[in-house]
Amino acid sequence: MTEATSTSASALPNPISAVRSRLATQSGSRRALLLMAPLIAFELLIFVIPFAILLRISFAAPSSDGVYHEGTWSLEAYQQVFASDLIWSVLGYSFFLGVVVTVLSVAIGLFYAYAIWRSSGVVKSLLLFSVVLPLLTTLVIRTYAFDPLLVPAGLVPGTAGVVVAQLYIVLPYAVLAIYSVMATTDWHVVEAARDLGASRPRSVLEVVVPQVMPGIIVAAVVSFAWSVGAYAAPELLSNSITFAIYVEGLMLSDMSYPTAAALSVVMLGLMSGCIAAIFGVLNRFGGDFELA
Amino acid sequence: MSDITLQGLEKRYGETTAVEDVSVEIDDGELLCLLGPSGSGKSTTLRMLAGLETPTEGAIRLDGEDVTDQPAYDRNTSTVFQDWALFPHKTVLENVAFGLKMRDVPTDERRERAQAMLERVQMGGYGDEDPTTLSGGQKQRVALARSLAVNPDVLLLDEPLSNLDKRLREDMQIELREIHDDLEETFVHVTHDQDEAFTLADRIGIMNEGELIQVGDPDEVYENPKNRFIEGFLGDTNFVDATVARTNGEAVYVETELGAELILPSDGAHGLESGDELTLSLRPEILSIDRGEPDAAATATADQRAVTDGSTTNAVAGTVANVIYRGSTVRYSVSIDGASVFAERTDASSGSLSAGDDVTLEWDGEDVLAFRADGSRVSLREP
Amino acid sequence: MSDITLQGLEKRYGETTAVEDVSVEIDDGELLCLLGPSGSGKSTTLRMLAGLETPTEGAIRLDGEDVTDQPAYDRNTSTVFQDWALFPHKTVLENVAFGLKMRDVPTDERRERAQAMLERVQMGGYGDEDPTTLSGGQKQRVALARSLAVNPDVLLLDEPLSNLDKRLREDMQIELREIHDDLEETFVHVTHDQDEAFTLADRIGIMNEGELIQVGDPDEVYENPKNRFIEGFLGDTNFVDATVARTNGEAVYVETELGAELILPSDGAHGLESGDELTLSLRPEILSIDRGEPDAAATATADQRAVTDGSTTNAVAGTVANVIYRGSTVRYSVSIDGASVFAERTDASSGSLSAGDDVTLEWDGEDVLAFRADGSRVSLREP
Amino acid sequence: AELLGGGDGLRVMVWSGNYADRFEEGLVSQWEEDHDTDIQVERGWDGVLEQIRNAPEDDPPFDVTVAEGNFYYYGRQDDLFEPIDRDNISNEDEIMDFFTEIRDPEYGMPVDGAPCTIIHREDADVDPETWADLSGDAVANSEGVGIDTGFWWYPMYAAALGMGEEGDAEVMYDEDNHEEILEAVDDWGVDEWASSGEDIWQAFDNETIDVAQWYYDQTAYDIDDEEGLTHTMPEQTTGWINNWCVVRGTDRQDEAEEFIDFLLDAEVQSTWAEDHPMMFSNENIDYPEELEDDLPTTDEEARDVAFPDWEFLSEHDGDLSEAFDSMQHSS
Amino acid sequence: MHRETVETVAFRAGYLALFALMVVPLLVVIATSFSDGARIAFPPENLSLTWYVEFFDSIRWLEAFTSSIIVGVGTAALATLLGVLGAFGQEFDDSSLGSVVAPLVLIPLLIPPVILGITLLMYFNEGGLRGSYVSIILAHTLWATPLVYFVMRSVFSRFDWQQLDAAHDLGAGPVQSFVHVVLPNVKHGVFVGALLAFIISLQEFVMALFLSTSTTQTIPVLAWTELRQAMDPMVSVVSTFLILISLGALALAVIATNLEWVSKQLS
Ligand SMILES: Nc1ncnc2c1ncn2[C@@H]1O[C@H](COP(=O)(O)OP(=O)(O)OP(=O)(O)O)[C@@H](O)[C@H]1O
Ligand SMILES: Nc1ncnc2c1ncn2[C@@H]1O[C@H](COP(=O)(O)OP(=O)(O)OP(=O)(O)O)[C@@H](O)[C@H]1O
Ligand SMILES: [Mg+2]
Ligand SMILES: [Mg+2]
Repeated sequence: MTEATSTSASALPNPISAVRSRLATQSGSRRALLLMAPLIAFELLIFVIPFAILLRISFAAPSSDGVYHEGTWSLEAYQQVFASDLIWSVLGYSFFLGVVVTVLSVAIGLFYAYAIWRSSGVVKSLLLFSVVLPLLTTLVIRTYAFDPLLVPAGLVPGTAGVVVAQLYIVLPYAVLAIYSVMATTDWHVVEAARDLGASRPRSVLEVVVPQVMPGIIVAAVVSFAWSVGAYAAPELLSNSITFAIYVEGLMLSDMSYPTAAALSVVMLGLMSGCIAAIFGVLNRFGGDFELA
Repeated sequence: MSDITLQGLEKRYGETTAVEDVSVEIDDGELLCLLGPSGSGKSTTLRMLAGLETPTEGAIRLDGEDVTDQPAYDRNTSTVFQDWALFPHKTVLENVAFGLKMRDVPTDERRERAQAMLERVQMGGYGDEDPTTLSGGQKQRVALARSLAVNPDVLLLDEPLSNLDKRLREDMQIELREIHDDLEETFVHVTHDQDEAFTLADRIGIMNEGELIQVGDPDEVYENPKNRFIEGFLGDTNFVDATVARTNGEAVYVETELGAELILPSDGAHGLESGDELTLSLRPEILSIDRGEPDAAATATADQRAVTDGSTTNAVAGTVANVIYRGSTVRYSVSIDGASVFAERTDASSGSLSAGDDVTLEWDGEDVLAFRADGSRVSLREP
Repeated sequence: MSDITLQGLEKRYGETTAVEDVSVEIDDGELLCLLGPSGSGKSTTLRMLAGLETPTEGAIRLDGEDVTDQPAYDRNTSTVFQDWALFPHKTVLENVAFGLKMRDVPTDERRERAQAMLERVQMGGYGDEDPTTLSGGQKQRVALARSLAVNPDVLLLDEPLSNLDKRLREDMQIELREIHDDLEETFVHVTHDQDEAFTLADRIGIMNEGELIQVGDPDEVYENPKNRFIEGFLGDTNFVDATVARTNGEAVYVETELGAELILPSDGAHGLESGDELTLSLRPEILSIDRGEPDAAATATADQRAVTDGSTTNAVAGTVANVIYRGSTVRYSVSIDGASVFAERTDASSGSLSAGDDVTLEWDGEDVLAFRADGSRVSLREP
Repeated sequence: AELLGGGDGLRVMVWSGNYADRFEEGLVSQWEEDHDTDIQVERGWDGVLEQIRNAPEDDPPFDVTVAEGNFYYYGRQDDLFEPIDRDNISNEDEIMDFFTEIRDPEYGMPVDGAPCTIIHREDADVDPETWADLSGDAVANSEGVGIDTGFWWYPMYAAALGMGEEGDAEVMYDEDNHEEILEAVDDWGVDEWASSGEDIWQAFDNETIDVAQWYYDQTAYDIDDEEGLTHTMPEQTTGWINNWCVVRGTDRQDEAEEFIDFLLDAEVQSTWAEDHPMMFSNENIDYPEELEDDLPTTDEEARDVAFPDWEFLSEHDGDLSEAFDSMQHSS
Repeated sequence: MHRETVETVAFRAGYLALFALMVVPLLVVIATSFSDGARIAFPPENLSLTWYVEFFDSIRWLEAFTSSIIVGVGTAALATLLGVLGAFGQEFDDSSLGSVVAPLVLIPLLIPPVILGITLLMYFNEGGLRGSYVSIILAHTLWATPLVYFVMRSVFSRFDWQQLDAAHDLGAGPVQSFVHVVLPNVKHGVFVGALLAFIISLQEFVMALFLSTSTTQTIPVLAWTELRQAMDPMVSVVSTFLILISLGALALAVIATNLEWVSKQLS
């Protein structure tokens, strides 16, 4: 009904004006759906369906020759996963790494983000720059850069080296996640706390930390997820086997797809549990936090 | 409660001087308003008082004790911020109890005291609310309660009412004043709203460009402004440019854009010479407006009048350009020889003038204030 | 320019009804102000006029044509938004030319027309500026020019002045009025500031809780408010609870918390019965305040007075509780038998009353408005 | 530029890294001197079979592929290679018998490989001569041992050789011995579980190890770059040998076979060896002088190298691999 | 007073140390690129440009460079398109769709890349996409989209929606107002989002390791396989180039935005 009265609309090529009038007459959520459709389609095609397939393969019977027996149903892969002491020890180590790196990266990230927040001018730019710059170099190479650094520092490659290297990988993300929330918080609130008698560290703890809890949660979850799944740093800097290294071996050397899939499924389950726990615990110390 | 002395207080940020040489003594239990336009250094002064900024120069004494270098958290002042700065992640009660928590008051006691303070500001039922969900006026009350809960020596308020709408702001002004009278604390209240300052203050300190220009009672600063800036800032007025024609012991005669020569009664020349540029302030409320041409007597040259009857009345003829009905008052904009002057009548006394009517404006020369070109006041009579 | 008819306009968001059954006719070239407190549905009404919201019910006609379902971009109305919504990435000139660009006006012509419109609002020299660097008043002018550039049938203004400071706001009110008179366009202007509405409007429409309660000339709504809400909203007043004692053909006699029985002249009972609850509105400007006890004559019971001299004057004795110096006026808060009433005097007429002084308040019963318990006005005289 | 030219050259998959570099220098240059066509070298590692498997059956990603024992076995299981037309392989007669005995060349011709060697620090006072020496006191007292974990079966065979009475790897083929062999590896005191040559050099650099099991082709010419390191080739050793295969579905079978035949040529191999110190299959090979002592030049000498037999190993692959992972992970 | 000083000193020392920790490894990488030895050594014994010369002779590195750019640009384009549209759509959403979309978009970022790599490898194998750039781009988009999406969400939340009203009001239809008003206003956000997507793609190597073939391998994949063979300074050279390119892009972005600003100031 709008077309007739609109001179500019009729001048548009047909498909555009069709979309135009569609958009104009849609209710908010129809319009939203139209705009979000590509994104949703992408996530379905490239994320949801592949994971359904992964799940399906984890229930296929392993085969010693090919990758798996198509069309079979079996719990053998899960039995293998649950029966293997090695796998549990590998998972244990991965989670240990994840927890250590997460704790360090959140603590350091919080401190560094606060330093950036409080500084100004050139110092602020330099500090921010120092966070962004490592993101711009290749992770693999950054990790290697630690070898010549760690050894003279007396840190022979090993778990400590892996922790440092992995920290270097996730820290920039943690800092940015926390800083982006911190940057929107109101400095006056900190002043108010000091005005009411909170010392400087106390005011940060009482007022800044709870407010940036959404950022801390993101930092923690990202650090944790990526460290638990660490591949490059442990592979390069230690003898220890992590989940990622092990599953890669299952896939590419042993070619046992069902076991790899089952292990991945188990891993995802464990990780979801941990991430839920992170949300739960950290949310107690902060305000409301929504994913969206 | 405490008395406060500021001595030669100065704050520079790089090139800009935010506050310059501010000295004032504030008495125990007094409510001082710092009034000034945006950027005049009010907040900076208050923040130095709170310990949130360190003065570049000068000293601050609370009850005689030099606290210039004490950080905010060691100083027993308490600030209510413009945007209230409530802790968004704490409940209302936790907000109010925060200062006590920092003073290591045991949990039970601090809950009790915070609750009592909430009751005091009529927010007793809101203790468990999330402060972000409150309305402006409620936030304001919580912020006040939070600051008062620590029993500060001095309460500092940085435009806490400026984010409220007019009606609420006026109510809160009265309420604040009542709380002050009740507590007998020393309050320093910053505002850029002259009505607010008049409503609240025991004394008003007027700031401009970092300087504290005048401190005094509300009527003193209104009736005896120290310079042209204050006269313009404290209320609506008509500024009229004038040139001194001549002076004698009894009056200063000036030429203005309003046509007729005007008379400013005085008890001496006060350093004025013929040819000096002045600015006169004619407040709308001193102007009486009446239909019709002025009397011949009134339009006679000021000189003649002064000689004939010693009158200090001035009168000019004009035309009503615009009538604005404002509820309780009516404002007339009057054209006089191309210049425009406005006068106000309360509704009650209003005849029914309308645009185009010829009118006479009359006023007593005694009520006119005069300022020199540099803005300073000419005192036409010895104090 | 166009005339507008709103017919039973209604807008619901889920549970809340933002606008309820609004009907009004706006004449060609008229300047209508929609006045109301926050949340009363002013913006929603305006946005439906602009086509930015679709009414849940009712119809909008522009020049007789039903445009209820036309989207904003097909409707030749133009809006000035509260925070102006200038496009920050375009220059001032590009902002003003935007509407013309959307109408496919050729580049040269639209630059010319935009420039002309900028000159019209005295911003001719700012065409190449970045709008974000302008002051509030300048932004306001640019937003106005942008809306006017498309030659709208109706200009809609949603509190465009509320973000300006007081001084500037008043100047812009005058300017807006001048532009309106000059263009002879239809303007619908939304505000919550009664002074602004009075200054600007041909007619004022007062909204509350989604309803359009009264539409009328400024003095009409001020002097003949349709209900208690409007009386309270349009200016400061003292509301006094009253109970009808008795009525006769010439007056209504009421008991109030102010002690003495008061008299409300009337030409009939108008449905009032003894025992009915009323609220009286005593505007401060109708109250005269004088030192000393009232005359015996005045404090005689209203009945006696009415009988003796037909006087409709009321007088009560009280004590000054508080004096607030407000520059050109002084406001006295007077305690009467525990109740509090305020009266205002302009400075010129002020004696020097101070807190504690005994005073008499006097007023003419004719000036008092009365409202029923449900808020509706009691008309004490046949219209 | 020929690599980018794409399209018309024979596509040959080789081991990525160092191997490929030397392949290009030592072999491809020879081919190009003799032939008009280019060789398009593809580099791959553990995904080689994957790539063939995932390609359409008639459109393989390359025409010829290198396949070490493990890949050769699994590739044949999945029918990823074309049988070779032996008539096209003129050099087949010159291949040492041992290499065709251990693996049926029906799908791939044995060409090049390398025995495992022992790298050690010159001044570390270890001087191992045989694999059995890795279990000795000298090594036990040293900083530590480095072994390959990517291809764990080589250290395992080495350990088996060290245990075997006759100095051969027969003990490997009795499942009951596996635990003992694994214990032997564990007893070496492995400190570096390397997945690449670089790991080994790093471990020596960092002084975490004094001795390492590694491959001759990556050691012989490179050891000179490493200060203070040397290597010893045990008399009895294990090692790897590549069989070169024609990839399933290629339409250039003849050309591929010609190329494989080229690889088998004695002269070609002799020249290749100058760039890459590998063990070759042609009995008429002429090694550069410094290699001659270490590498087998006769069928008899070749039999001293115990090449893992995947027909057997594939059945124990899972268990042994897990055992190695456990050992590594708990170290 | 004293306590404040101590606090201040400790605070400064803390963040300066961290600053060093962040920057030093990069300086080490750059320094080692100038050595002439066959293996990475720090400090480098002799300074030379040998490996830079080598780099420009190396077809494989140049190819990897091209691959990385193709994959990075493809990822940035796709993720930006999906993320911007999705976040924009979310603003109109008054149903509960948004509460599903946000987590759905976010979750892939929290899944270890190995699992994603495995899953997609199996998936693409079925679909025959394996070995093309498309497979890597799709995988990287899975990680890049959440970043773009959340950046745009926060940008849109700060966007003054009244501008959209103003545009409609002045006669701009939905498409016109998006192009003329929304997009120019959020272009910095779009740019940041695209840059993040590009960086994520440039960085990511585990999924790429699984999904690439010798013709599509990206810089990190090549670096990974190469480094495991021989740790020669070539990787340092590549890193140095990456750092320089990134710095250049950053400087260009700064100059570009500033030029706009400067030209506005001048006119
Ligand atoms: N941290 C700072 N750095 C630099 N200049 C500052 C800083 N704080 C204030 N200023 C400057 O000092 C001057 C006074 O600022 P101040 O905030 O005290 O004014 P104000 O009177 O409170 O104004 P307003 O009514 O707008 O709050 C201003 O020119 C301001 O720009
Ligand atoms: N998009 C919306 N969704 C839900 N409720 C709305 C929406 N817009 C307005 N409302 C509600 O409708 C009522 C009227 O709002 P409206 O903005 O019209 O008031 P207003 O008179 O303009 O107030 P103000 O002076 O604060 O601008 C309010 O209660 C508001 O909460
Ligand atoms: Mg301030
Ligand atoms: Mg509104």
